[in-house]
Amino acid sequence: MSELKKITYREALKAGIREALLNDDRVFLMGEDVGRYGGAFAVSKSLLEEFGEDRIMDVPLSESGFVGAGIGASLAGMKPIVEVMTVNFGLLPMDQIVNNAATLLHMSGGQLNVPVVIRMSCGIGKQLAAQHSHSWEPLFAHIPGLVVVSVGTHEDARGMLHTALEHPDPVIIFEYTSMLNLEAEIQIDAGHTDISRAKVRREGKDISIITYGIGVYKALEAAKRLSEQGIDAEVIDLRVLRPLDEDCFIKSVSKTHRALLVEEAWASVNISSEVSARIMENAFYELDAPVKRLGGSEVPIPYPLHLENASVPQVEDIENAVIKILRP
Amino acid sequence: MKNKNNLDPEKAEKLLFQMLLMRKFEEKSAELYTKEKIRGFLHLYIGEEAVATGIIQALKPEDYILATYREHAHALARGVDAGVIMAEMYGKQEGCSRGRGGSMHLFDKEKNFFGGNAIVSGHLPLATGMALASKKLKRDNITVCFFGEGAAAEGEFHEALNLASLWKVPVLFVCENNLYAMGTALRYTHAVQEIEKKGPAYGIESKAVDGMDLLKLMEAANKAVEQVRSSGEPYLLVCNTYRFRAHSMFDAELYRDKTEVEKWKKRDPIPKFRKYLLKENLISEAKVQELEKRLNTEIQKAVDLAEAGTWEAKEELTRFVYSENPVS
Amino acid sequence: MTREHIQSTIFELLKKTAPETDPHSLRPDENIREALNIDSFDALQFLVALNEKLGIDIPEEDYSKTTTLGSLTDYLEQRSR
Amino acid sequence: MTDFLMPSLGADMEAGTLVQWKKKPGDQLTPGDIIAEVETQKGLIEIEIFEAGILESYLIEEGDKVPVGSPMARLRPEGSSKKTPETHPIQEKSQASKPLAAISEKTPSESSSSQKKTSEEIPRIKISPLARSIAEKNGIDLSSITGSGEGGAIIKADVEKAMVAKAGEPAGKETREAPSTAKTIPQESIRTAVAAAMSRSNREIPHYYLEKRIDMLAAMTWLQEVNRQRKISERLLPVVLFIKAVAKALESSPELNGIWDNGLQIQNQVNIGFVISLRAGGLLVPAIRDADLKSPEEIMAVLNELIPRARALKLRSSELSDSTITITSLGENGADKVFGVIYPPQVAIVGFGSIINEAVVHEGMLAIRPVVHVSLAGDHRATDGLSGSRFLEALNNNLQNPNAL
Repeated sequence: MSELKKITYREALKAGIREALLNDDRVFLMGEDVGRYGGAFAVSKSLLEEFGEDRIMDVPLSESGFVGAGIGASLAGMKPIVEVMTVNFGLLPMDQIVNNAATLLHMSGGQLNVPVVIRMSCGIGKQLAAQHSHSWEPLFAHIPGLVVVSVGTHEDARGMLHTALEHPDPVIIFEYTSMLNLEAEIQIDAGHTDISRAKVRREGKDISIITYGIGVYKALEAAKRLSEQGIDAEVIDLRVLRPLDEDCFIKSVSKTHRALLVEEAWASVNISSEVSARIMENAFYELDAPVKRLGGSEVPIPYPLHLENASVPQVEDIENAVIKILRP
Repeated sequence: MKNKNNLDPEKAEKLLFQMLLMRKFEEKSAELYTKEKIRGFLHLYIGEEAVATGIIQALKPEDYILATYREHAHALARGVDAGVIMAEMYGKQEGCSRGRGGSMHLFDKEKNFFGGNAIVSGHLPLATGMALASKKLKRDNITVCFFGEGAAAEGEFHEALNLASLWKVPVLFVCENNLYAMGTALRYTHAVQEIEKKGPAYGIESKAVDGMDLLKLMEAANKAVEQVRSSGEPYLLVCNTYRFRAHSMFDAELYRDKTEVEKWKKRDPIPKFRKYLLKENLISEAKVQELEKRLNTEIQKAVDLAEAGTWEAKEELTRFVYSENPVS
Repeated sequence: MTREHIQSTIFELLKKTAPETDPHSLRPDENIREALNIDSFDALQFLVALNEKLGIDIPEEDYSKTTTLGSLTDYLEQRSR
Repeated sequence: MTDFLMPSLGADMEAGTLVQWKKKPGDQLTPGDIIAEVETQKGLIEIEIFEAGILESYLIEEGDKVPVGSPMARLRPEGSSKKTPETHPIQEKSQASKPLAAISEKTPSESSSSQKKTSEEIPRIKISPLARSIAEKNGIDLSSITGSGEGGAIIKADVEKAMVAKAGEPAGKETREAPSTAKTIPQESIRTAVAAAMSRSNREIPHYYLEKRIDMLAAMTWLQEVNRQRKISERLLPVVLFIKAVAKALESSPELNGIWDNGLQIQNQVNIGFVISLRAGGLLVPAIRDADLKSPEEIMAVLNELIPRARALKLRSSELSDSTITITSLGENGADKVFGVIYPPQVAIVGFGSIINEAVVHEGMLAIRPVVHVSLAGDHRATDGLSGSRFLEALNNNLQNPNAL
């Protein structure tokens, strides 16, 4: 049994970046306010002092420009970590991400791979209102050529970046603003994250709760409460949203015969829609109840706290949905 | 034995042949398009040949080139084989992008030819990023990025120039100003129509040059390339030119006057250069005729190669969405 | 309306009613329904079709005059005048 | 000689209208010459020629709109005097694609019609896919299970409970077959089906037979009177009166209108199966539904529609399985009497012989009158001779009062 360490999600992310910078000279971090300000959410605080401005580059507010430059730098041999402060500004460089990063390899007949890593913080923050509360993982996961991963745990916050940088193709990493201050214990020697696999976070036999991102801890909490009522839920962290690790959740559903899909993104055409379709295609005859989804309410996220909370699935919602499926 | 324009008979012949090849190759392409051998969009460079020729002759093989969707001539000037380009335009797997790109997406990594970029201005940030990588990796190659004056109205143009200057990276921006963004004249798209005035706003040295005169272009290009290479800083060269043909094959040219086209045709860079060489005794009539003959053989060889080319198997469709040897 | 026309119409409709038989082999005095094995329903349908083709209505009391090829032809020929 | 074709100037260009010829027959053509102006959806475009030669003749006129690839003019290439025209790429293409188009035209109609047939009237049971597959593997009858899942759906746990219950039951109980959904009836299978049904009937059903001679004068007179006033296409056949009279007689003998399934189950609807013999052999027994509620005219209309369809073997499966009693009628020229074999699971069949003239005693006098010999075959497990006798008496009464039918 290895040693456990209590750490915040923010510290875990920072540890991951620091390790990457130490590991490979070609790695550099570029983004708005990543240097002198210390990162919009203080994730990269003090890294400028440690690594210098060649490795920690503050960039102007020009998302198309610096994301495109990151793609160009990766084409020419560097290993950039490009930070888009939040996914809310992620539409500005969308052309660069879709038409260049995701497309060049196929369009050039396999000649040009794009090993860029783009980090974006994502999801509902704390009363940031409609323009700063987006959950756009599905938008990016729609695009072939991208690898899209979601950091749902502290372990992955620290272990995912390394594997992402080793990947020869563009990787988009979604981190969650609202989890930054959350503390958890992780194993000190926990290794790097396999970003081609989903992860069973809790084993169970009665139902599979399939989720990612903020949903992971919520689902684990719900599973804990359900176990007190005699319901044994399995919790799956999808972790990689494209390409989906289908085997993992199909195996789980084949065992539990029931599935509840949970995420914060708007319910129509989200990741759960895809997961649900794959369950129908591959595990239909294993189902003992209809697949159910809990997604974000389809509204621009409002400012007041009670309405903000009401717009995404909460632990109680997950708990109630499971009970309804198992005890109709 | 070089003359005052630094031309010797060998180089003179090479350049003349290159421009004749560009012209003839595209005329053949137009014909093949009407016969449905080439499909999709086909944008011809006819009239602008001096620009690609003049700029690319100044480069070293290790320099990076990024061009637009009107890039057949650039690929030819870079030494990509005419047959391989023609095969690409046919969609055959013998093409430089396995036939997956077509006319607008010619790529040849070995020749450091990075497309064939068809989102107007989308490749400017890439160029800045590639130059950034050269700087970080302490390579002495430079990046040359061709684009039209239409691109200069895009935000990415301004972002890329600002970043390039801010970061002091070795990139030569070459604006091929042919006066029309598709069918909209410069005067309707730019408040300041001298594109070269936009460089200094970002602290970038800029110059305009007659894009119909190969000698003037070579002089300007040699100077600009030399400056970028020695200073490691960006440079903007605006080449004022004109396309004799329509924007693409399917264009009724409602937006410009025939007399205007005829006026520009009088400045055709190819006869002008030929006349000059003959006058300077850098080439003989007999040699010119021999070149014309070689030209026809070359074009025929290109068409034969494309005709004899093969289609990529349908089973290969999904190859190269992701790299084939991902690091585990 | 000629006798030939009437007969060819009869043959045509009989062939339709009893496709596997050869109405031309009928003798003039042979009972049509017995020879071609036509039941009462088909017999009625046959008369309905004759009515439609030739425009001749056959009252039920005249059914007995239509039992053989000869009597049926005679009857229709007479009625068509 | 080569053809100059309407050029393709863009993937979205399908056709062009020739506005003006810019060259005349006999003109020398050099590459780059404008041969014509063509109007497209993007405007007027000058059409360039790519080969040298002489314009031989026009193939289309100014104002003509032709698809891309259509010949516009004939050219004589430079240097050559005669040349076979090149094969037209567009023509090749359209020929090559033809078989494909033919296939795709055919498939949808076929599949939609077969879908329609199979989806007909299958009762839906709400059940999870997992529960269904477990039930199928273990031979569990779903109709006996009450679901405890969402909306009463049967789930795995319910099937497992049923499996435990089944394990406790004595073995050998046969589950009832699902109703057949056969639609087009293959000719050869009809004989087999008749053979099977009749053998089963003979094996399982203890038949009893009754016979009654019925005076048909009143009925025939009434029929003649009615038919005299009608166009030939609206006339009634005697069998219509038989059907209606049987249907009406069942009011007082409902026990003959039923099915035997571990006991007699009297049916509320009177659906009379009517035996239709096929010319090629075999017979079909489609049902005339609610015959007791239909007038003779309506019954005749049903027959007019049903018989041709039966002969064409185009009956719906429900029409073949709905009957509650059967009538077989030989018409005028057949045997005098017919004794039927009951069509299981029904419990009775009524046979009408030919209508013949017989000497009968009428009002104390010997008279020649049309009569019909009617037989009743009954299932002795379900009814006995007394019911049958009462039924034949009622049938007689009905046929004596045709007006009331």
